[in-house]
Amino acid sequence: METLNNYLTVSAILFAIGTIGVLTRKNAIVIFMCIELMLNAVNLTFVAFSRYLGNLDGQVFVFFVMTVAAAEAAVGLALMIAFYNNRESIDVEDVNMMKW
Amino acid sequence: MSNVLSLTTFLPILGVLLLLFIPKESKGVLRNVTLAVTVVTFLVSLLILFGFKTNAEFQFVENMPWIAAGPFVMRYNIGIDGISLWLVILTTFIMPIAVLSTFTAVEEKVKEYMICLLLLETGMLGAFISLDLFLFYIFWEVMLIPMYFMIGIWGGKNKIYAAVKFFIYTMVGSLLMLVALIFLYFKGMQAGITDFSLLHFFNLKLDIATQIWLFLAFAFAFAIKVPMFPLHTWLPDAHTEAPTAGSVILAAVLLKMGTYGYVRFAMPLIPEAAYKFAPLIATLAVIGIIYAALVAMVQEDVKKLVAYSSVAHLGFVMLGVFAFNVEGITGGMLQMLNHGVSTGALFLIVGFIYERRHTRLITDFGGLSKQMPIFATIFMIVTFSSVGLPGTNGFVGEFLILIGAFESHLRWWTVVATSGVILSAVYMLWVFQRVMFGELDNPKNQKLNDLNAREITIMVPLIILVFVMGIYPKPVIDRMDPAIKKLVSQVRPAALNVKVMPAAMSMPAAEMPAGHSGMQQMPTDNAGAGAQMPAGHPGGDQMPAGHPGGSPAGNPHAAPAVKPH
Amino acid sequence: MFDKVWLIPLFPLIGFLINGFFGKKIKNESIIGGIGTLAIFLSFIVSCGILMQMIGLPPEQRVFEKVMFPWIHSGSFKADMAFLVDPLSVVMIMVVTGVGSLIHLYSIGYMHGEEGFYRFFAYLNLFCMSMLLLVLGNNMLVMFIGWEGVGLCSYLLIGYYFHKKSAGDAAKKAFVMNRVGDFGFLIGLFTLYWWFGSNHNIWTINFTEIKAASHLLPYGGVVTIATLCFFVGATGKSAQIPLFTWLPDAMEGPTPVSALIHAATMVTAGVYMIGRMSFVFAKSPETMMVVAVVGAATAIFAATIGTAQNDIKRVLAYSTVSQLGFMFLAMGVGAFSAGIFHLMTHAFFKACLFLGSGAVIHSMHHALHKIHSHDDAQDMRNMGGLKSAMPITFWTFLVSTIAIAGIPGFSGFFSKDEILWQAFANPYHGGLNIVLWGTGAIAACFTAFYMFRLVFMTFFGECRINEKAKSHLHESPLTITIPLMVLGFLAVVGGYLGMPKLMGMLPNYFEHWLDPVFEQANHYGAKYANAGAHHSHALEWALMFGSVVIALIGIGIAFTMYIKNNTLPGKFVATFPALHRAVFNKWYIDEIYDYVFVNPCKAFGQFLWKGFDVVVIDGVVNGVASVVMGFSGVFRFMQSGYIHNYAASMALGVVVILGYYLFK
Amino acid sequence: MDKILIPVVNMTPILPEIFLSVLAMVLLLVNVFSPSGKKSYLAYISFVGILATAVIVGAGWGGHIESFSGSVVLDNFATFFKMTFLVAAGLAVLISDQYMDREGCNHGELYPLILFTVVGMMLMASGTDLMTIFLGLEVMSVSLYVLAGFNRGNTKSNEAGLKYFLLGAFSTGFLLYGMALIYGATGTTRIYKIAAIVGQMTVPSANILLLAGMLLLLTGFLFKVAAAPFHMWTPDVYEGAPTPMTAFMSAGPKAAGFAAALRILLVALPTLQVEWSQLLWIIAVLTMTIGNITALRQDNIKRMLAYSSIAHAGYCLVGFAAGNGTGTAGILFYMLSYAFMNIGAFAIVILVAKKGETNGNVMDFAGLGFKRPVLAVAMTVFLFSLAGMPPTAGFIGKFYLFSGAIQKGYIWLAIIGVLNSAASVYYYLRVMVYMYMKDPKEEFDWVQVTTPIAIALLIAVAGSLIPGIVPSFILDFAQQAVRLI
Repeated sequence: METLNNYLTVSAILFAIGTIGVLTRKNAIVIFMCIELMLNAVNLTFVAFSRYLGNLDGQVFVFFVMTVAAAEAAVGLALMIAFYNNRESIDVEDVNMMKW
Repeated sequence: MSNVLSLTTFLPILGVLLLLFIPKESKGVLRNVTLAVTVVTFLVSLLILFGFKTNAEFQFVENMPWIAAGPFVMRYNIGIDGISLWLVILTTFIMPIAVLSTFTAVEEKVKEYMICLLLLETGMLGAFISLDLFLFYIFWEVMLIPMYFMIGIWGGKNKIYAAVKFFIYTMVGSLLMLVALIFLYFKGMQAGITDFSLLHFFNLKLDIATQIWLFLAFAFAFAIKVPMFPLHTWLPDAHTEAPTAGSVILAAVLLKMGTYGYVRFAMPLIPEAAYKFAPLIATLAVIGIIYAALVAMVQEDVKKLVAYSSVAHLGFVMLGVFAFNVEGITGGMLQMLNHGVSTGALFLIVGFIYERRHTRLITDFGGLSKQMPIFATIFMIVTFSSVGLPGTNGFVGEFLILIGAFESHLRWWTVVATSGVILSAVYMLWVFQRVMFGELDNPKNQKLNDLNAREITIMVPLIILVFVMGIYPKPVIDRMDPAIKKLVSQVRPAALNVKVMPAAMSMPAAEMPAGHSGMQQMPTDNAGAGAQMPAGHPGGDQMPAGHPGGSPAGNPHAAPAVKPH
Repeated sequence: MFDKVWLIPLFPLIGFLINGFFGKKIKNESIIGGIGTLAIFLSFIVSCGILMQMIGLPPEQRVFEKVMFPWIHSGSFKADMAFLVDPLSVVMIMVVTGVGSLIHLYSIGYMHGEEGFYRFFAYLNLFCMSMLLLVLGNNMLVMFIGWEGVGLCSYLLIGYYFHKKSAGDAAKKAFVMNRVGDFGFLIGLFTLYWWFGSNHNIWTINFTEIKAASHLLPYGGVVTIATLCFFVGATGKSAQIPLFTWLPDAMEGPTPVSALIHAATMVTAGVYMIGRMSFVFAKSPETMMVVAVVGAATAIFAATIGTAQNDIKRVLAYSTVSQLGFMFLAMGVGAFSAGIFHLMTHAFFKACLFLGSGAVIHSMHHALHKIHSHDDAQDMRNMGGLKSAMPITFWTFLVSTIAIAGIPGFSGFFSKDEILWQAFANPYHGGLNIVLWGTGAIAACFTAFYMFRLVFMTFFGECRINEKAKSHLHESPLTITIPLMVLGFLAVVGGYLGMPKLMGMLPNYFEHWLDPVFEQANHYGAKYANAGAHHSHALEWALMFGSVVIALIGIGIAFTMYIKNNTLPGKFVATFPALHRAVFNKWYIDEIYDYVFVNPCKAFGQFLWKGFDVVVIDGVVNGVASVVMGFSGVFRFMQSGYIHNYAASMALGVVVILGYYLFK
Repeated sequence: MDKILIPVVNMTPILPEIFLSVLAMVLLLVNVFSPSGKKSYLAYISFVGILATAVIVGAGWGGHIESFSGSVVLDNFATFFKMTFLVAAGLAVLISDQYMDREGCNHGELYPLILFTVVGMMLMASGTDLMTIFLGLEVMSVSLYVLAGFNRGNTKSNEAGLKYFLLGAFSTGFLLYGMALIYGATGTTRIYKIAAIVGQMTVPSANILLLAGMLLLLTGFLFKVAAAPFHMWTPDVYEGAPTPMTAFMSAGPKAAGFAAALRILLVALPTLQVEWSQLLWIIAVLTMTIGNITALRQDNIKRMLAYSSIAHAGYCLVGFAAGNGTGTAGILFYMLSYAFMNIGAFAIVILVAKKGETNGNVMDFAGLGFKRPVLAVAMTVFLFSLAGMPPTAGFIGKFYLFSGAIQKGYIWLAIIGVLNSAASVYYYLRVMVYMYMKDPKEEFDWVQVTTPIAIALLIAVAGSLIPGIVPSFILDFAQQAVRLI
């Protein structure tokens, strides 16, 4: 139980760091990387639980998460490029044409 | 014959389909077809009138499955009794008149206008004939849509404000009613009621706390529609902006939905709470009578004046209805019809001069009697009908309301309300004087034409009704009487349960007429009769059964016990 | 014959319908006038038939009810369209149809050439119908139809010259004031109905049934409330304090209207109503006192105003108010038959006076018109010396004036004297009686004064318009003079029907005739403390003599001031300017009413509309909308467009939710 | 060594997904190898494909087949939602062609992407394993990110795509974390197993892991359905995305979010109902109120409809909070009718707008009522249905949603709900005010109704009206669907 808690704590901290990163960073790519950090924090949780519970479901899940993250990265970068093409910036402060 | 009620209700929809195939340029055809449709609808509705049997049962009942899903069972359950019969007839009667009044008033978008009128008719008729609470609600809401468009599209200067106000005001009330309806349904479900049929809910006994909440919701919705003080402010706006036909229908029929709602739903479904709230409702009604009269008195716009007079008239209706006795409710029902006839006529009259002069400011007129004698005569008759002169329809209703309310527990309210009779004379005669009497000094008024044949044709049926219902209202009263007696027998035992019992007990025995020896147990008997009454039980008979030795007429008044002191 | 009673209101109704619908097309004045007059005359004939039949019956069989059709039946409430024929209603229908026929006839001549001639006759017929319904109704509601119906006709006829603003105002004022009275009537009706129904299970508004059950009524209490309410109704219709101000204004109507409606018939409806319900009124000493006091007060009050008016019709109007006061005094002291008797004699002489004044005005108008003068044809200051130009008018007018002044031998004397005697000797009011008598006597003095003032100013002395006009003054046509003569005749002889017992020459036919109607009430009256107090014949003679002397004094003053020394009025005015101004301006009652009721009402209406309706109620409604819209603005700007803010909102949401559930 | 057990795999439950995926891939290839130019035929093929899928889905009605060792299930609940997705997709496909042509971005990838989105949504609806649901969600989301930013040359579209992507991925983090915690608390990701394990817990709400997991999971779905305070992406994304995609997004993914959330909460975590009910109560009130009130002041009609769509999520949450048969059936019914009415409304917006998404303000509708009466009547029907006026589907839907709350005893929730819908009437009426009660500024001569969009409008009107008048058959389906959870 000790060990599990440690893992969970680490992953929670990672998740929090990711979250705070999303909230504070301005570069869209960095924000996306923070999101990846969050996902990886979750992955750590899954693996820890999987190990602790002794079943492999969690680890399988992790594979899927990684795959999906890759797909998201592809799409996300494409969107950022398109945005950059038009606005020559990927600063999220510039993503504010639509409001109110 | 068996589904003549459906036929009446949906004929206008068929008319709409017909109109869709007529090109919008041929205005004459559009108008005449619409007129024909409404006239045919009226004629068909006469079949209902002639086929109506004078008893308390619902007749022409059609009951078909409609929605059955989850906890809810809604049925296409329609039928009429003496209470709704006349409102149906009033609706079908007013419609051709309203249509005819638009022949020259509406020149633009005729097709759409006619479609709105016909849709409105179906909505109104549907609401009056529904015996299924859900179906009623559907029609109740559906009515709003064409009316909204009529005000908004063909209205006056401030039409959008008025239309939106009308719509949202009404919507707020009716949505709360919807919550109440659903709540009621679930209460009914616990008691073994399996569908939305009104008749089943009559037997539902609810505890008083529940009733109070339900009543508040219902009363709010209906009070907005009536409209009762202080929820009336949408009405003057809506009336002022609406085109003539819209005002006529709004006044003649739509407002009746509110009062009808009280009579048909709020009171019999939740009688104890209704009785408990009667003083409040009566207070608002009486304030409405006086208040609206005072405000009407100082209006500058004729139409607005008539609109406020509507508020006052419907205050009378509410007072009568909440008297909880046969006279009061009969008076209320009659006054609904009367108000439909006379206020409808007033709006038509305002429409006539508006069409000629494009103004409704009282100060723009004066001395029209000289130029328009026929108009003057008709206006005068309608004015006096609205004032409630004996011999015209307005009197019968008003009188029964007042006498009914006076002998109920609303005595002091009645005294105040009766003074409204004075005020109504003040504002109606004053406006009549300012418009019709005096010098014909405005040059624009000097060339006005008197009413033409079409306009006279519009007014004649109304004028005839003014007198017929004033001089010989018996056929109308007779047909609604059993239904009202049944209603009273439904609500009165409840009223007794609330607080009137002690008064009955304290009555000195010596003063009781011999025929009332069985009076002490009468309230309970009565309650039993009310509770066990199956749907469609021949209503005329149950009262005597409740208290043998009652008054000869077998009416609920027979017991002094129910007259609170 | 009794069961033909429905014909009586029917004929005028037919006349109304014919003239109303087709009058405009007929155009021919004699046909229109003929139809109108014939209609009411036929009613008169039927009435005569009924009278004859009734005379032939023993007194206890002189009640007959005829139900035409059920009118309003609902719950326990029942009102039929039904007629009651009894001695009282027969007196009334005789007066209404009789005087009515004469006035119709008169109108043919008087209204000649008026625009809307047909309209006038239609209204007049309609009025007669309503009035007949009023007096024939067997229940309060039919009476009420007539009650309001006559109000309507009064409205229509006062507003006959609708292009004149003053006419419109007067018409409206009359109707509204009547409505105030109707309010009282209705409440009275409700109270009585409810009391009988809830206490005795007698749900009725039928006069006969109420009479039969009237012994159940208590003395005072609820009866006082009900009767006071009814009396409010009566003050409205019969122009008593405080609702009398409409009647002088009602003189805006054509003169025949004033004669028929505002003198002979309609305004007496209140008196009739009290008579009809005497058995209820008699049970409330308080109400009787109020009726008597109001009657006496009105009698003297209106009489004072009458002394200072210059408009010939207005003088007569105030005189009518004053005479109605006498009738109410009679009712209030329990002298029901005397009151009804005065009603009848008053109908004769006052109709005659009005018609006579109409003839004068007609003639004056004609003359002034000829010389293109815009002087007021109704102002007595323009008249004078008409005696020679209009002899028939003068003589009939003089006879009627003597009658109203209460000179023995003329009808007014008998009826007024009876009232004054009863005021003195009635069992109801104890010590108040002497005051009532005194007030009545002084009012009689005033009456004699202003009536003779009128006669002197109009018919005697020099003509005060120029000579040219004088040559155009002439006697009226026969249609006008015949009614004058008939009424003048009746003004003399009508009184002999009710000669006081005291004089012993003729039996008091009138009182005996009405005995069956009022015996119930008199029976109740006899229960009062002062009943049976014995007054000597000598006292009665003395009082009678006194009242004659008082009348003569009034005439004497008038003679001194307006014939002998006609500078006196001017001096009087100069000496008491404030008093004269007050009296001339009718004690400022209209102004007070405007100030106390009308203007506050309008102002309050304005306030409710502009202040309450628009600002408060709609303010709340629109305020809710504005608040919601305001929130809309706020919520909108939370939507900043920045991803950071959006993400923060999500994160915050998560934190709050987790925080709440995990640490609660 | 144990034998490796290869589970018996029944492909039937995912037959529609397979069919659509194959179709999408084929279309991609066709697109690549076909000459550039007009790609309308792809729209037609997709539409036919969607119809065919509908037949396949429909054929599965009434069955109950679990497959992939309980990872996916074919039941009425899934079928009903799949039908809803197909309706949304079908309508979206029909209204896309004309718009994309006008905006000059009629790239062939659009239709395969829509189909992939549908596949993702279907997996969400039929998934009974957190993993399947996650995968479905991601397939859907990733495709949607692209669709939102589909108009590459348009800055607003770019922005919409980017915002949606970043925030969507962010919310996925929470969702996943929630799944991880639930997995940790129960040791499984199969929701039936979770149900069994949680059912044995004496006080499940005392299990912090489970509770936190559920809440985090829920926030993920609340993001997808655009519930406050996770709704803020909605107006911007809806405004910026190509209009047909906005229409699609407002109907399909929202329904999918509800499908997955309903299945997880009702099947796996019914014992925690007290907690999630309470939470959803508050969220529903917030969502309705914020959505409606903010919409009052919007001039851009897409943005207005976006706020309205937030409000509608709130109404559905009312039924969700009730969590009883009536309320949940209400959600099913409502999402289906919402697909009709909302996409219909967007179709009109497409028609009235001009190139470059101009002319998209409420004021630009002035006079439409009499210049183009048929379109205006259709719009009126949609708006009244959105406003919940009888006799439209929107009314029946709301009726059931609020009934659910009342049945559950949440009367105040229902009252707040109806007051909200009364307020919402204002902004729907506002459009009608401009359409009918203001004088036209323009002739609307650019408005051309092509066949696909006409068909879409016809279907949408029918779908908004008929269930309002005779709702029984659809309600029956919805009832059966929720009964078999």
